[in-house]
Amino acid sequence: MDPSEKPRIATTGVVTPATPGISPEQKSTNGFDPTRSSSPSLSASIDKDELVRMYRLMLLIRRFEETCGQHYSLGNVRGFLHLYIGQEATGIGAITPLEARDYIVTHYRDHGHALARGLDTNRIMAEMFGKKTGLSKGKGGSMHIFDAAKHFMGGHAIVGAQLPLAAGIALAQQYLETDVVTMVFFGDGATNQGTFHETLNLASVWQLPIIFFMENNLYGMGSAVGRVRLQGADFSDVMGAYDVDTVSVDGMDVVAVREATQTAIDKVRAQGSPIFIEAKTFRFVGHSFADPGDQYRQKSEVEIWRRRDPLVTYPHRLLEYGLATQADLDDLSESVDAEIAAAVEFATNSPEPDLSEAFDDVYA
Amino acid sequence: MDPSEKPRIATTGVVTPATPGISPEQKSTNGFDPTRSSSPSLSASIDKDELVRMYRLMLLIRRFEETCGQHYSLGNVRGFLHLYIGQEATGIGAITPLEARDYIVTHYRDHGHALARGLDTNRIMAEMFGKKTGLSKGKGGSMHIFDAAKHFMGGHAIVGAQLPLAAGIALAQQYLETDVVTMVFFGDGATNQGTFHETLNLASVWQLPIIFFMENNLYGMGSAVGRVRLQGADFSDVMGAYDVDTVSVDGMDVVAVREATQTAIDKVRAQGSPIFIEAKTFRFVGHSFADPGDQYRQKSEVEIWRRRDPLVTYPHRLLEYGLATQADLDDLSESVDAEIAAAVEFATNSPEPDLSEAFDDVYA
Amino acid sequence: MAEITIREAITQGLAEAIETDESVFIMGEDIGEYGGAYSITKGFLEKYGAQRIKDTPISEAAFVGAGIGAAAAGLRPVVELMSMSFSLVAFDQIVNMAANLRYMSGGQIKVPMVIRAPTGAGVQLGATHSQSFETWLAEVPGIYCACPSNPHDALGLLRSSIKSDNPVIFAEHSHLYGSRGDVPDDYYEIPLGEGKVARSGEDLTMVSYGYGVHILEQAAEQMAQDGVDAEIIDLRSLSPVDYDTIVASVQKTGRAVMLDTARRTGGIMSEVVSEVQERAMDYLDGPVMRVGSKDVPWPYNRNLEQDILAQSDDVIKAARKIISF
Amino acid sequence: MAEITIREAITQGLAEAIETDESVFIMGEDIGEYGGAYSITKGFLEKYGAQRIKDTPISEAAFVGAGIGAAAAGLRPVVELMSMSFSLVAFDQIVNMAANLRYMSGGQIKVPMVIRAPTGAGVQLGATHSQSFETWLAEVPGIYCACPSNPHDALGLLRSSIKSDNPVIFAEHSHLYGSRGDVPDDYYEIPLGEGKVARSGEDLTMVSYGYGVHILEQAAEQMAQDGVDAEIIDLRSLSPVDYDTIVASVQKTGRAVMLDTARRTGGIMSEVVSEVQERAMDYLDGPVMRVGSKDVPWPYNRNLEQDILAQSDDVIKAARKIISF
Ligand SMILES: Cc1ncc(C[n+]2csc(CCOP(=O)(O)OP(=O)(O)O)c2C)c(N)n1
Ligand SMILES: Cc1ncc(C[n+]2csc(CCOP(=O)(O)OP(=O)(O)O)c2C)c(N)n1
Ligand SMILES: [Mg+2]
Ligand SMILES: [Mg+2]
Repeated sequence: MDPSEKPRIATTGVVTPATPGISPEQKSTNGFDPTRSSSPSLSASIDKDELVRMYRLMLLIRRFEETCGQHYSLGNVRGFLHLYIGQEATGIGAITPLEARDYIVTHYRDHGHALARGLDTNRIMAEMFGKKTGLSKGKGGSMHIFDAAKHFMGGHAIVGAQLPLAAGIALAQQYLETDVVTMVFFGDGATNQGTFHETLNLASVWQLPIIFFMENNLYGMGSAVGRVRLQGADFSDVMGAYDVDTVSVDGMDVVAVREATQTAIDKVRAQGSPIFIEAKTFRFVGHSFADPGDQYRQKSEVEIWRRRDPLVTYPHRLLEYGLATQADLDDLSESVDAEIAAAVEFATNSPEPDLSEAFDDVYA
Repeated sequence: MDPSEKPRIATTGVVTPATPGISPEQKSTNGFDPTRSSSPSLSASIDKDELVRMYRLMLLIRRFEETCGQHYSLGNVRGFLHLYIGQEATGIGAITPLEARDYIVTHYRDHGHALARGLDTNRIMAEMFGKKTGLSKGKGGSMHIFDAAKHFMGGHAIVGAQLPLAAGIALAQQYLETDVVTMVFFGDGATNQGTFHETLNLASVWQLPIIFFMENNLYGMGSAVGRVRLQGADFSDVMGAYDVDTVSVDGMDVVAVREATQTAIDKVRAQGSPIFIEAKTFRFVGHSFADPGDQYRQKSEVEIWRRRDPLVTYPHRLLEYGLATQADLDDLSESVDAEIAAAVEFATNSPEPDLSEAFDDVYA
Repeated sequence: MAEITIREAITQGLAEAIETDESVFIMGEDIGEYGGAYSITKGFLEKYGAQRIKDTPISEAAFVGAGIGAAAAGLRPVVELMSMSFSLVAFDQIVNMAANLRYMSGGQIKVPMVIRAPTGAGVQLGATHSQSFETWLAEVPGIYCACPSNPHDALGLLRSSIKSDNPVIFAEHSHLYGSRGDVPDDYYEIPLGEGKVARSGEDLTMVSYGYGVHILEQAAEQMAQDGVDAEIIDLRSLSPVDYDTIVASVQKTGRAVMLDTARRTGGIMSEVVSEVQERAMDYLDGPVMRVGSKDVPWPYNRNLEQDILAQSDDVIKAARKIISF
Repeated sequence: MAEITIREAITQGLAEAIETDESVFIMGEDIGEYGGAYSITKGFLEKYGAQRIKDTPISEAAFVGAGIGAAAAGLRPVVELMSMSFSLVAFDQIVNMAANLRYMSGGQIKVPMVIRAPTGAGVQLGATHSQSFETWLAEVPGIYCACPSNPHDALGLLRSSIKSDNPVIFAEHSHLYGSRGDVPDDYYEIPLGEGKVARSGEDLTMVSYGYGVHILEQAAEQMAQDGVDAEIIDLRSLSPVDYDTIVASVQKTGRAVMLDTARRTGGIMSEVVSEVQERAMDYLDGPVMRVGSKDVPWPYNRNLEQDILAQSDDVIKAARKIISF
């Protein structure tokens, strides 16, 4: 990349949280200026290819999720299906800066994280279809994606339950004196579970090398965050109780997320102490595929956030800064479609598990 | 009380928490100046008789606890026995300003609270002895003192489990539109349970009329608070996450506790929103009667706190300010001894429950 | 008499309680604005207001505990859990607090609270979301447990549950929400602990509850074609268990199959089998057979899950072991 | 061969594991500076240091969960709970996470973790502190459960538990810590799931575990005076249950009494009775009798508690029902 072509460097991913007394529209954007919608940051610290690759991954997630939705309607995907649509910039920004040796633990809204981590698209899709070739042999399903070899430790369906698990993985790293970072994802709603508090305290008092990554999408199922916490979407004071460093970042801006996370990862790796990252984001669709998502929130609110859709704003920016041409993006879109189509074919053609497999994997 | 005799008025019960970089001795006093040891505050807002009555109650607790210890050694009291010795000023200061209609919920270290609330000394002692005449008919024991008629809702032995119960009682008051205040006691160690966090959030988002009363005695069993939380004994930031008003008070100074609590009660009663009170105190004895209490803390630390023993400093002050004569105190001491002796006699002479009673009170 | 679904019966029972008893209120995750994960309380918030219909944070331990406290202070909370599986995070509050409070206080405290939750496997939710912890909770002294199999019982049991002065676990099998049946217009209750002979027969006693009763009905029909006349007992409550009705039936038939839709091991039928073989041994022509779902975690894959689920074929197979047909 | 207490056997097993396997560490409330509520780990912190001996905050859900995570990441944590009663606040982590992780991940994850805890009633701790939740946990697929009755088994089972690649609940009856017995000097293990005939006899099979075995021994001695020759089976593990050993014994004696020191309802013996009467019905001369503590919460008063506790007299009474002596 020619230095003269360098995009303007985003100074920081840290944004100030919403303050009281803001307008309803501002509130529904969680403190962001909706006019910033077309301008996610870019950065010189990330090379061009990587900036483009990040877009491809975001698109891969978006198309994967849309495809899962279609196959849910067709009855190929069953159970609960929680789509990640709208939050792609957060997952990609958070996960791409991790090293292969780092660990990821997440919740049920996990396909995006799995794809971001580079888990095999075919095998994720096969798991969605409940097939023998799925990552969890068809036993886990959408909410329980695992790839232990890639240090992707699930996919957990009980709100908040993944947090202690992640702390334990981080504890093992401290014990083994590795420099491995553990990143655990959870939602705004999960902060209401006791495990959130207990785990943060553990991580704080034991100084565990862990990143608590909260995807604040303003709703826990149908509950606006303001209805379940007095301070609503403002999480800035939460960490005071634990003395854990806190970073707040625009979750619709993939580069901002990536830079803030990279800084956090470097710090955790070097110092071994925990960091809390809050990404302000939004899911464009319902909580799960069963939820139209329009009962408890206004169309206008969704609209405002959709204006900041990273799948629109980010490629716009890539073009604007000459990091990709429309032809590049078209190619990339085609390759993503091909990858998804292949995954669907793989999943469709994969065998069902043998009935006997139901009795495997209970004990080691 | 002649106004000219008025003691100096304590301006406030609020103290600043320990700051980092203090000396070990200061640290072991949780930020208090040990030279203040002989000077608990007095106050014009509490009349003389009440100031003396508070002393009597403190002495009643101290002697009750000592007596329980003796009868534990004799095998008359069994199970776990958690003595309140050292914390009397906190319990008396907290509970005496409550109205009869207010509710109290507490943990296993509950005899002091029960006596402060005016539960029948005989029946508390009978419960300690497991007798039929005990408040819980001998079924609850030391850790489960209840007197529903006096709105004393236990005595709970699982750390932190009493907090949601108390929130529910407060919720009922809000629902019934009473002005009743619910006060729930817990220790520093209980802050590490998830229920602490979940309940505070509930109380905060629902604006429940509840006082969270933490008796910070610096240890949860054998664990110094500094070993289980990064911020150690400094709880000043804990409430930031919930936007709950916080008051910190010298738990060895009965009048300071009482005034701070009275202010809090008035506020909760008027506004219906929660308040968190932290009293900095110390147990002079082991965690339970089985624990000598000398394995995990220095003799010197206990000594420093013993210099602030409210059972020494407070009567001294009463004398100094002419609120009582030595003869008054002697009388009072005798009357307390008589009350305890009568309680022991009552408990001793009370019948054991009939075996059939084991099957009562399972269902309503 | 109207034909309604179990979902409607529960909705009706809740609405009725709210309308007739000021001390009744409902609390749970997304029961208000969202209308309930299974739409049981749809429209309630608008109709009854936020005092009676309380949305909660995702804090099961705290709001179940708050329900206990509110009950101890004189109200009658009906607490909804989104899934019986989530009761685990509130287990200490239910098992140690709700169940023990009365006893520990020597009878001073009452806990008139209902905890409602959808339960059961069969919709591919996987290991953590398909469990039936009502079978454990029913074993705890101090707790009652109701598991209706049809709209009539759902309404009658819900009325008794809300009126009970004790904590009641009200387990609603998620397969049954759409299940239809007649419900009388006149007020009635079904007492907790009263089972029912759902089909009378001479050759074999079959016992279950909730969705299991429907499986037994299938099995009974099929067996009837083979000339076996099975009696079906619908427990309706898992606590107390109506042993008198079961034992009377077994004395008549001499043979028994007990069905849990939950896992065989740890299901309530382990209790029932143990007790019944002890009480009725002299009348038994063979062992009391216990059928349940297979003893592995719940898989996501549909074939595996269906294979693990207790089915009418398993019941028939068990029946064949103690009776030739 | 040395005579030691169960407490000493457990201490020895833990020390040995720490000394021989770098991946073993111990975690729990007050196990370090305080030396453990039951002094099992006294002196460990000084000897093995804070990395291996980790004091935790009073956060059972978090530190049990952290144990699961550490195990999933390759370590072998031994987590101590101060009381089995406190497992309730960590139930979701144990039942949903530790037990299900392997299955949900299609076999990718191993959870080699031991959760140790004192259990049982009898020392007047009241309703919340006297419970025996190992009987529930043993019913969960994916979990193993050991309950030693003597120092020899305690050491042998602890070794297998720590070496197991699965989560193991290790339940230590608090009455037994001081119980003495011989332990061989040479290394040995006792496999999980292997019961033992603790006393052989011809007339009656009696089954229990942990402290219950001592009660059975009393009962057997007394019955011997009446000419009844009872066989005693010590299950040693509640999961897996060694049904082969039980059934073989019942085939010989034709009569069985099963004893839980926990509450009768909800105890593991409900499972065992159900299963054994089904497998061995043809050999049985009467019902399989189930003895357990009475089905009420645990009271504080000593007389009441003793009356509720299952005792050898209850065992003898049950035996009399199926055999005249
Ligand atoms: C303990 C528990 N309670 C309730 C649920 C049901 N549930 C699943 S996801 C969810 C909302 C979680 O919201 P949040 O943490 O904000 O994550 P998001 O879904 O927004 O990504 C709820 C209530 C559950 N799975 N576990
Ligand atoms: C859930 C749970 N874990 C552990 C215990 C054992 N335990 C009883 S009291 C206690 C210490 C509590 O300390 P703190 O809250 O500071 O209260 P204090 O005893 O100092 O008054 C512990 C660990 C328990 N009763 N419940
Ligand atoms: Mg959310
Ligand atoms: Mg303390």
